Formats: sequence, C-alpha cells, structure tokens
Amino acid sequence: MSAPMSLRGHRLADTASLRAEVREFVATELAERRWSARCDAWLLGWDPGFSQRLAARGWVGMAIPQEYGGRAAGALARFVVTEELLAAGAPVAAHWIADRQSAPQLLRFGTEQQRRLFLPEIAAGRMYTALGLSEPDSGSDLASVRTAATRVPGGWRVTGRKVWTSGAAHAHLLTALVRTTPLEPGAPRQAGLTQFIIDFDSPGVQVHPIRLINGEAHFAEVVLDDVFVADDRVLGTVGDGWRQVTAELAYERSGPERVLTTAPLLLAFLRDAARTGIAEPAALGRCLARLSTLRRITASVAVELAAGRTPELAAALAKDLGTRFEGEVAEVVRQCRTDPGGDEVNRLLREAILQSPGFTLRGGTTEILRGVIAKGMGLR
Amino acid sequence: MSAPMSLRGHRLADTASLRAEVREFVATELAERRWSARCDAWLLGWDPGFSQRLAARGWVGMAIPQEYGGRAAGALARFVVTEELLAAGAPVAAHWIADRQSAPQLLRFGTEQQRRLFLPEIAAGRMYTALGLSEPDSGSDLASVRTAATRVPGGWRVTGRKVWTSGAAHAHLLTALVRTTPLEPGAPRQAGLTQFIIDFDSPGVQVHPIRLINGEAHFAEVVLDDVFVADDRVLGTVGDGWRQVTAELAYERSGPERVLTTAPLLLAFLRDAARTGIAEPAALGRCLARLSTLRRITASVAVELAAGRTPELAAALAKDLGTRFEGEVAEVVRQCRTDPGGDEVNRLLREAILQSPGFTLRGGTTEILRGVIAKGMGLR
Amino acid sequence: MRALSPAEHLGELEDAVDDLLGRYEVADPAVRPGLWRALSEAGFTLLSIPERAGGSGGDLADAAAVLRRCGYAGVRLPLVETLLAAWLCEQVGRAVPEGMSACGVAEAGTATRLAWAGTAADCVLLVHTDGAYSVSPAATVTTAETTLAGEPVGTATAGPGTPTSVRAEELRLRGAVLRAAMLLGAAQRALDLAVQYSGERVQFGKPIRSFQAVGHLLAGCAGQVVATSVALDAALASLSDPGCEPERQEVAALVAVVEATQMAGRLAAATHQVHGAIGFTAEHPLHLSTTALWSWRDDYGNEFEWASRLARIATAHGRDAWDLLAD
Amino acid sequence: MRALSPAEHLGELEDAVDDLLGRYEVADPAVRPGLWRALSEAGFTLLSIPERAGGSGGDLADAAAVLRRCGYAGVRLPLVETLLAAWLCEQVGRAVPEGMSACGVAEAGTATRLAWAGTAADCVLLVHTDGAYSVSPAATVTTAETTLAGEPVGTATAGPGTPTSVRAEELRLRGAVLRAAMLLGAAQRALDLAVQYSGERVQFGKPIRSFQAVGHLLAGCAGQVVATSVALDAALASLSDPGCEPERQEVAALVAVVEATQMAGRLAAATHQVHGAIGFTAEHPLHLSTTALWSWRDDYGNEFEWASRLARIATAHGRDAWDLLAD
Repeated sequence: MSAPMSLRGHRLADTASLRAEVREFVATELAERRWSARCDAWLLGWDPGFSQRLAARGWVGMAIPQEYGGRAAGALARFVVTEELLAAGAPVAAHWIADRQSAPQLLRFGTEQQRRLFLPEIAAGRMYTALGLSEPDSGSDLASVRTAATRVPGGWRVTGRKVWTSGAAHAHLLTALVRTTPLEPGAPRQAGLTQFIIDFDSPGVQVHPIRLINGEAHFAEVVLDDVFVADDRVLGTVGDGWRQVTAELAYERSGPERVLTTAPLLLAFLRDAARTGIAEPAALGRCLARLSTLRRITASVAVELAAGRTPELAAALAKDLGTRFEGEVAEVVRQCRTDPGGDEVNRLLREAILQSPGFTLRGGTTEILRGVIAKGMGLR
Repeated sequence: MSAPMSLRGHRLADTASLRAEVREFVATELAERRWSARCDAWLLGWDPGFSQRLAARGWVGMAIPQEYGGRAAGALARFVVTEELLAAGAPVAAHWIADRQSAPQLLRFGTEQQRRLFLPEIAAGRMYTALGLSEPDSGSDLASVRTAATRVPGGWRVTGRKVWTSGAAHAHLLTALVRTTPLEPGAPRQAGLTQFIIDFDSPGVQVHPIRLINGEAHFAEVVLDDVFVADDRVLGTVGDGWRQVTAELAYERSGPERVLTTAPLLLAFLRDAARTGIAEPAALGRCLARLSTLRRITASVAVELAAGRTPELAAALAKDLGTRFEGEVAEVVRQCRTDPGGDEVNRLLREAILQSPGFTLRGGTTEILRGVIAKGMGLR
Repeated sequence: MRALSPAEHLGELEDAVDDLLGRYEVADPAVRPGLWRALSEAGFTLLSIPERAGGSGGDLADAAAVLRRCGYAGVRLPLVETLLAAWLCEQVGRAVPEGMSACGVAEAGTATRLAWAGTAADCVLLVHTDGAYSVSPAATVTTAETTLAGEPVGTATAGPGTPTSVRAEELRLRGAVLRAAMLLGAAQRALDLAVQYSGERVQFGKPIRSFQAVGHLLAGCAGQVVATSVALDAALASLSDPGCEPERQEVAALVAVVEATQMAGRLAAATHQVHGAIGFTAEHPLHLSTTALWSWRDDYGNEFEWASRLARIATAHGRDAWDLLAD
Repeated sequence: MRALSPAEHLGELEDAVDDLLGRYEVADPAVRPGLWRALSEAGFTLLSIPERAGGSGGDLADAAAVLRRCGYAGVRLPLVETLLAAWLCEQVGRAVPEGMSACGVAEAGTATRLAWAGTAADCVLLVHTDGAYSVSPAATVTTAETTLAGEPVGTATAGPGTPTSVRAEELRLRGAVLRAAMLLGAAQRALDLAVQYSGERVQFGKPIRSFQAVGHLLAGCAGQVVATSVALDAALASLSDPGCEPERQEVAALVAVVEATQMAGRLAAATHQVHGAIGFTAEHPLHLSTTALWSWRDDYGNEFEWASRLARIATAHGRDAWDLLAD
C-alpha cells in the first residue's frame, strides 16, 4: 500500500505564461465562432482545421523530438496545453490519438523509416490515427484477439474485425493488434500478437460507423478482409504486440482527458452561477475539490511517465476517481442550478449525460481498474 | 424480477387511535423522566421495568394467542406499536428477542408444554431470551456450527461457544443452534443441526461480555461446557434446526427495527430544525422520502408474514435499503444542521455514529443480502 | 360473474395495454400517430377522467398502470400531458380535449420548454397572471427542439381564461407523479434488459452476472425500483382519496416523485454499466429506456427541487413530520 | 555529508517519530503525559514554529509528517491545538507556550466544545469582541466531556488581549488543515488494518480479499487516501509559500480539508465493513482509527461547511475559478 502514496504534488505555477497563451488562442477562436465548446471533445470534436492551427502554434506533437518535426516540450508544458484545451471543450479529436498514443509508440517501437515518414505529419496536425484493439465480444478481455495474419512474401495478409475504433471514418492509419502465431491450446493468449500499421486506403479495409445513443457515429467497426501489410509496416517486434499495447494502456489510463471530459459544462455552469447563485453549495464544493485534486494527480502521473517511470497503480487510481468525477459533474450541475440554466449549460448538460455511459467504459471499466488497484495493493 | 414488484402499499390509517395511545404512553414516560431516547434502542435499551409497564398495556406478546397470555392483535397493530416505540427510542431491548423471535418460534415449533411454560411469561414482559447462532470465525457463514451435542439419558450434553449473543448478560433463556449429528465428509453442513432451549442458570454456562467501541457490552460470548439439556427443551425437531433458523431469518430481515434505529436522531433533528433551519434541504428531503418508503415496505412485509407468506426477497430488499438508510441519517444530520446542534441531537448523533458499523452486520451483511436478492432475481 | 380484485383488474388492464403495444414498432417515430389513435380508441388515454367529463372513467391507479406499461415499452407520446390537460379542463368545467394535448404553466403569458407543444393537437395552459391562475387554450404554439428522449418541446402563449384554484405547484406535482409511473416502467425495462444481458454476456469464461460486482449492482437496482413502486402506489392512493388532507397528498406525491427521479439516474447509470459498450449504441434497445429516464426525471422540476420542498414541509412540522411520512 | 532531499528528510523524520511512538502503549490514556514529554523533548511538538519564537523550526510539511504518523499510531494528544496556539502567539509576539495547549475561538468571551480545554496546561484563545480579534490566554477553563475519539473537551473564557489581524475563519481553517494530516494517518492505519485482515479472514473457504466486493471496496478506499494525500501536500506547500495569494492559500486549504473530511467518513465505514463484527469490539485496534476519523473531521467545522465555502469562492470567480483550483 505504499506505492500510491508516493505521489507528490507537482507545481504547475511555472507554466502560467504558456497557460495564458493557450487561453488567448482559445478566446480568439471562440470570438471568431470557429467552434463551440463540447463535452468529451477529444472524442466528439473532429476538426482538421483546428488541429492544423494548433500545430502551427506548436501545440501538437509537443512530445516529439525536434528532429522528427516536434517541439520536444516538457511533459508539464504538454499537460498544460492539454488541460486548457479540454477545459475549453476545444475540438481536439482529429489529432488526439496520433499525438497521444501513436507518436509515443512510434518513438518507442517504430523503425527510423516509420518515424521519418509519420512523425512530422503528425506534428503538423495533418495525419490522424486510430487504434484497432477491441473485437466483437472481447469487451474488457483484450487478449481475446481473433483478427489473424498469415505470412506472405514481403509482408502479411490480415483478416478480422475490430470494433469501437474511434475516428476510423476519417483517420489515415490504423494501429491494429493482430494474432500472428495461431493460438495453441494451453499457451498464454497474450503470446503471438503483433501490432501492424494499416493504411485505411488499403484494399480490403471497410469502415462501418457505429451510431451511438447521441445519434452520432464517432466509433466504427473496421473490417479487414485479406488486407496486405508490408513488412515495413510492422510496429515493433513480431510477437511482442501484447507488451507494447499494455505499455500504451498506461498512457490511456492517466491523462487529463480522464478527468476533464465534462469540465466545459462545469465551467459554463460556474460562469452562469456567478449571476444566478447555487442551490446546494456543499455538493458543488465537493465536486470542485475533487477537480482540483484530480488535476494534481494527473499532473503528477504525466511527470512520472515523462521521466520514464510507469506509475500504473497511480494511473489506475486517477482514472477510477476521474471517470466517476466526470459522471458526477452532470448530477452536480442539475442539483445546484437554481433556474433552468442558460442555453450553453443546457446543451453541454445534455451532451454530458448522453456521453456518460462511455466515461467508465473506455480504457478499462471500473471493474477492471479496481482489479488493477486491488492487485497493486497486494490484494490479489 | 416480478416477485419484489408484488408489494402493494398497506394503509396504516386505520391504526391511528392505537398510534395515539402509544404516543401518549411514551410522552408520559418521558415526562416522568423514566428513560431517555436512544438510537438502536432495541439493542441498547435494556429496561425490565419498561418492558413490564409496556406488557401491562398489552403491548408485549401482541402476536401471541390469548390462550397463552397474549393479545392476538393483528400484524398491523403490532407493527404500529413497534414503529412508535422505535421512533421514540424507547428501551425495548429486554423483551425484544423474546417477543419478536422466540415467541413465534415457540408457536411454530414448540411443544404444548413449552408454550404454556414460556409464552405467558414472555407476554408479561418478564421472560427474556437470547439467540445462540454465530460462533467464533463463523461470520456470515451460519452453517459452520461447531457447538455439538451428544446423546445422554433423558437429554443431551452440549459443548461449544456462541458469540455475538445480544442480551446474554441478563436474559433467562438461550435458543442455541447445535450440531447433533457429526458432520460427515461430503454431507451438507446444514444437516444434523438442532435448536435447544438452554437455561442461562444451567451448570456449565458461562457468559463473557464483549465490550464494543462505544464502551458498552450488549453482546457476549456464551461458553457451553458440557451443559445438560433435557429432551423437553429441544425446540422443534432434532436435525431440523437449519430450516427452523432460516425461517427465523425472514423475521430478522424485515422489521421496522431495520429502518428506524436512527429515527430518534432524525426526529430530534427535525424538532430543532423547525427553529434553526436546514443547510442542504435536498439531502434531508431524500432521506425523508426514503424513510416514508421504507415504512411502507416494512408494513407490507409485516402483513405478508402475518398472512403466512414468506416474502424473503422483499424482506432482504427492505433490509438492504433500510440498514443503509440507518447509516445515512447521521450523515444527513451532520450535513443539514446549521449550528452545532442541541444537546440531545449531539448525544443521539454520537450514538448513531458509534452504532453504525453494526447496522449492516446484523441479520446478514450487505454482501449476503445482495446475494439473496441476486439469487431471487435469478442471477445466481 | 366474479368481480375482479383491484390487483386482478390492474393485471388485466396491463395485459391489454401490452397486447396493443406489442402490435407496434414503438421505437419508430412514424408509428406515433397510429399508436396514439389505437390507445385513444381503446380508452387508455383518458383514464381517471370521469366519463361525464368526456374521459374514460377509472381511477389514477388505472391511468398509472397504462403509463407504466407505455414507459416499459419505450412509448414517446404525450400521455401524461393529455391527462393533465384533461384534469385541468375538468377542474374548471371546460371541454376535455379528445386528442393529444400539451399542458403546462404559462408565466407572464408564456410557457417555455413545454413538452409536445406544437406537435400535439391541443395545448391547455395554466396561466399565471397578477397572482391569480386561470385555464386557457394556447393561442400560439411553436416547436423548438427535441429532448434527450427524442420528444418535441416548444413554446406556447395564452391570455387569461377560466379562473381556477389549481396552482402551478399542484399541476407540476401531479404531472411529476404521473411521469413517475412512466419512469417506473422505463426503469423496469432497463433492469430487465440488464438482467437478461448479464446472463448472456460471457467474459473471462463466465456470464458476467456471476461476477459479484454485477450481481450486487443489479440487486441495488431492484431495491430502487421497489422503492419507487411502493411510494408511487401510496401516492396514487392518497391523491385518489377525497378524504385525505391536501398536505398529506402533497407529501405522498413528493415522496413518490423523489424516489422516482432518484431511481431514474441510478438505473440509467447502472444498466449502462452492466451493458458495457453495446448499450451505448443506437441499435440496442437500452437507450429507449435510459434516455427516457434521463429526460423525464426533469420534466416538471428536478429531484433536488422536490426533495427540498419535502424537507421544508417536514421541517415546518418538526418532530410531527413523522406522522406525515406514512399513513 | 550529502544533503538530504525533501522526501528523504521527511522519511527520516517519520522514521524517528515511529521509533519514538513504538516505545509507548499509545492506546492507554495513562501514557499520555509521558508520551507528550518525549515528543516535546524530541522537538516534534513545535515544528513549523521558528526557533527564535521558541519553536523547533522546520516547516509545515515537517509538522504534518509528525501529525500524520501520530494519527497513524492512534495518538490522543493536543498536537494540533498546541501548534495552533504557538502559531497564534507567534503572530502577535506573545511567548509560545512550552507544554500542551488548547486553542480556539471565543465568541462573546467564551469558547465552547474546546478540545483539550482544562486538560492541557495552557489555553490560548482568539477572542472576538466588537468585530475585532485579539489573542489572550484563557482566564477560566473547565473540562466538560470527552469526544467520540475519547479526547477531553471543555469551555474556556477570556477577555480581550493582544490585537491581531488573524480572523476566526483563518484559525479554524489552519486547524482543519493540520487536523487533515492526522486524519490521513488514521485513514492509512485503518486501511492497512483492513487490507491485512482481508487476507487473514477466511469465509466460505477463501480469504475475503478474494471476493470482488471486498477488493473493490478497498481499492476505492485507496483512491480516497491518495486524493487526500495529494491535496494535503498542495495545501501545505501553498500555506508555506509567502508569495502565494491569500485566496489561493484558502482554496488549497479548503480542497485539502474537504478531501480529508470526506475521506474520513468513507474510510471509517468501509474499513468497519471489511472487518465485520471483530472491528466493532473494543479489543480490536480498528476503533482507535475510526473513532478518530469520526471525531476529528468535525473539529473545526464540518465537511459541508468547508465545501460550501469553497463553492461560494469559486462561484464568485465564475469560469475563472478554474485558475484557482490547481497551480
């Protein structure tokens, strides 16, 4: 039980001027009515123009070294930019996965050729990626991969289905986890998996949008029908896919995007509440305290990750607390408003409620996360 | 999932005059300073004088037929008296188990001799009983009984230990669940158990009080060292103890005592709040709504039980909701008071908090209850 | 012929409603006009309104049984609003509208965010002017948007009409009680779907219902549903009893509404959690229930308002609030 | 000799405190005077008070480390009160009491429910008269009763003393932050006991920690403890930073106090639940932690007051409250 206690606060004060710059940029964009704030904007807000304007300011690819077109900014700087954009509900979805997950993976596991090919485009906010992990019926059991590849001259032929792939309708590349060694009875299911970089334009790739309860289709099913993948599009080592993906989950479980999804609603409500007052202040206060704490925890995790450590337990705790916080915001706003609320609050409230089932699903359900925590505490 | 939906509200309006009588009696007792209201009074409020004054009004043994000295009042009348006494925090502990559990068991399973011997004394508020179910390390697993009896001429000799026996320090009789057939490997553990009625004065019975976190000792460990129990003190059928006790659990899971333990605190707070106001009305309102609903549910269960039905699932639901409600009352009072509170509120609040760990333990933990519910819903 | 007991009577009524609903693809907005006609012709839309006033007779329990089964089936029709409009008209001796009706309170001549305004044929408003209330058909009505549940809301205006003693709070609370019946139905459906799914869905080699966390979550849901069911029955009985004091009626109604609106949020969250990703898709029926739970709970005021009102009434009575909280 | 990093320094300090505490049967009230002397002689009772003012030097993080470990061990001594009294005396240039001290706010000349009043040798009051504050030693002090945690509380009176700009809210909030450190220690102990017990206790043939419900409950507890730990570190850093604006300090302190007081109730309930009946007995050490959690959370105002205050500050800033909530 000592590990999760080792988190120490990281001061963000030194990044105040960067924060102010981002805020000014956002204010200008809003003044020019280029977009409206959205809850869950890293999923819902697909806007290539915005991604490119952001990249022009140096705020995409901040973790990518300069030799590959990035900014090599520190983890805290990147954290601050991300926080501000999410709090503003800015449309960051297009470059999100490329910037947050694909770029670090390419840096860790990619070939020099792959890095030179993809990273500058990602840093320019022009190349977007999607992840092919979940499959039909796999749910939280990610190792149950059935999409399989067979060896052919110069590469592989991949057949199978991936579901819950966000951004598949518009992304350029799919990073898919594929079984490259048939599963032997009794062998660990985690063995024999490989990551491939698949171009969405490849023959045999079909994308079927999945319409959600909000009527939109940000996820899709990706059908891979005998798709050829050249050897130079293997990501990392053949057979090492499970370890590579698991490392990736540490990224997916810890960021401000696990806390701030509904922050645009909360902040819009605070803006209105300064005028209308609040009905049940204690509930709002508890919510604000938790927001403050979670911001500090996610900042700490970001710094730890940047230092090469993997605070898996702390990250799982952050996400367990964070995703529940995201869902509570809508209830707190409902509880505290003294009148039907302004139009923007109502719009964001509706969005927050409709997105809420997803908060605890993505990147590990509450059950899975608490299992990770229990294990980390030595309970399993 | 249809069973728990079958509860229909039972009107209590016809019992208004009885309710008024009880309330007047309570007011007189309080005016004469005979006792102070307590939370959890059915456990903490041991007062033989009160039990006998109550019996003199006909409010003990209300479910016992007149031929055995009881009142044969209806289930709703008994429910109303119980509700009023618990809400007032009156000291009902002495006669509680005899009236609520032993009398019905004697009526269902006892011999005519046992009934004639014990029931009139119980109805007079003079004979008190205790239950010997839990054993060291048994926890929620009641079938793991190790207290054992061996056959001797004219009866049995019982050796073992019972823990968490409430009222053992002052009660007259112990109804103990005892293994009378040694456990064969592979045989169901529920078989071969028998209920005995054991006089606390019998040679070989020792009572060791268990001091609780509130500094009081309402529970005890009862050590049975080769205690002789005559054949005429077997309760019901030899070997049928498990079934008899399980039937009893339906009583233990459903009454107003699973809801109203902290009602004296809530009502004292409402009395003060009429003067001082409340800080977070929504929290109080939710608590009051739940109190109202739970009163209706427990009334329905009482009527069902009296009609000979065993609404086990509904009773488990009532207790699951009820015991959590009991614990929430203290938090709601803390949340809603606008000043440090009157002396009685503070005294009751402290009592409610210190008793709170027990609310979800007795008569089946939350885990066990939810297991019963899940099973009743067809989930297991 | 043997007289039916109240429970048997309600059971037959529910079966008849289910039978009718089963003949429609309820989720499809295109069936709404036809479904309404069928429900109306069967006499299901004006239950609890006396026949002499143009209603179908029966009592509030009958009306609530229909609402509950329609909520269960995922119906999107102005059933509550039409009952409210009819009740309001009956109170002041106006003709009860025969078809779909919207109904609500107009402050300063205008009712905003009014469910079904502009879509329903009629719109009856309780008009609040100069401290007095009157009942009036709407003069102008426009549809503005749709709710989370996919139902139209709009704006309506009206001038003063027939004076009435009915106040805004009473109308809203009555609406919320009727809505609670629909919420209960929607919750029962969501729970049934979750129970069913938890048995079908296999993960890590066994049905997810065998995971303790899932079983307990569903058991907690069942408790919420039972609580609402019991509280609603009591509220309907209280509102139907002319001998019951108005304050007791109000408290019983508030208790039911607080239980129902709290249940709504919890059931929506828990049943989505059990369903995982599949319940998040438009193709799965769960959202028919959960979007209703999220939307309807706020229709006539939200759970926190109702709970605060209940607390204030109770606090005014001090210790004697105990008496008001069950009878 | 290598300089210690802040974390190493705190670690050594904590080890030294644990070492000292390990020599006492902390749960026994009879050891309190001796334990106090030992803590005092080791310089642990006046950390964060400058040496020139009669303290032991060090900063708030040092003081909090001592409080946390004492909270962990189940200590019942006026550690927070003595630090508050010393700070208050230092603010106005009065001599810092050397021994145990009570400390609190006297309204209209009297402080009620004052922890350790009558038992501690000294009692320093922040006296509120005619809208102004002053610091004064108590004139009369009486012990009235004991708290849930078994600590004495009493009443003290004082007339006006040395004028000060410190206000009641500031003193109470500072007390609550220091108390949060003790709450954190008590919570860590309760959680450690529960984790340990869940591995030892066998039910239905396996250790109860292997039941999903138990594992998840403990995981939830760990989250609460981490949240408080992170928030408290930030509050201490903020209060120690002379360059930090008072409003930011207040917000950071409120966040820590809200986290700590919420954690207290949840940890007490959950760890008792895991322990079952055994944790309910006086002989088991759990209650040393849980009675502290229940009692201390209300010492300087309760979690709902603090949370409301935080909400009001944030609401006054509107959207810009975002800026106040982390730095």
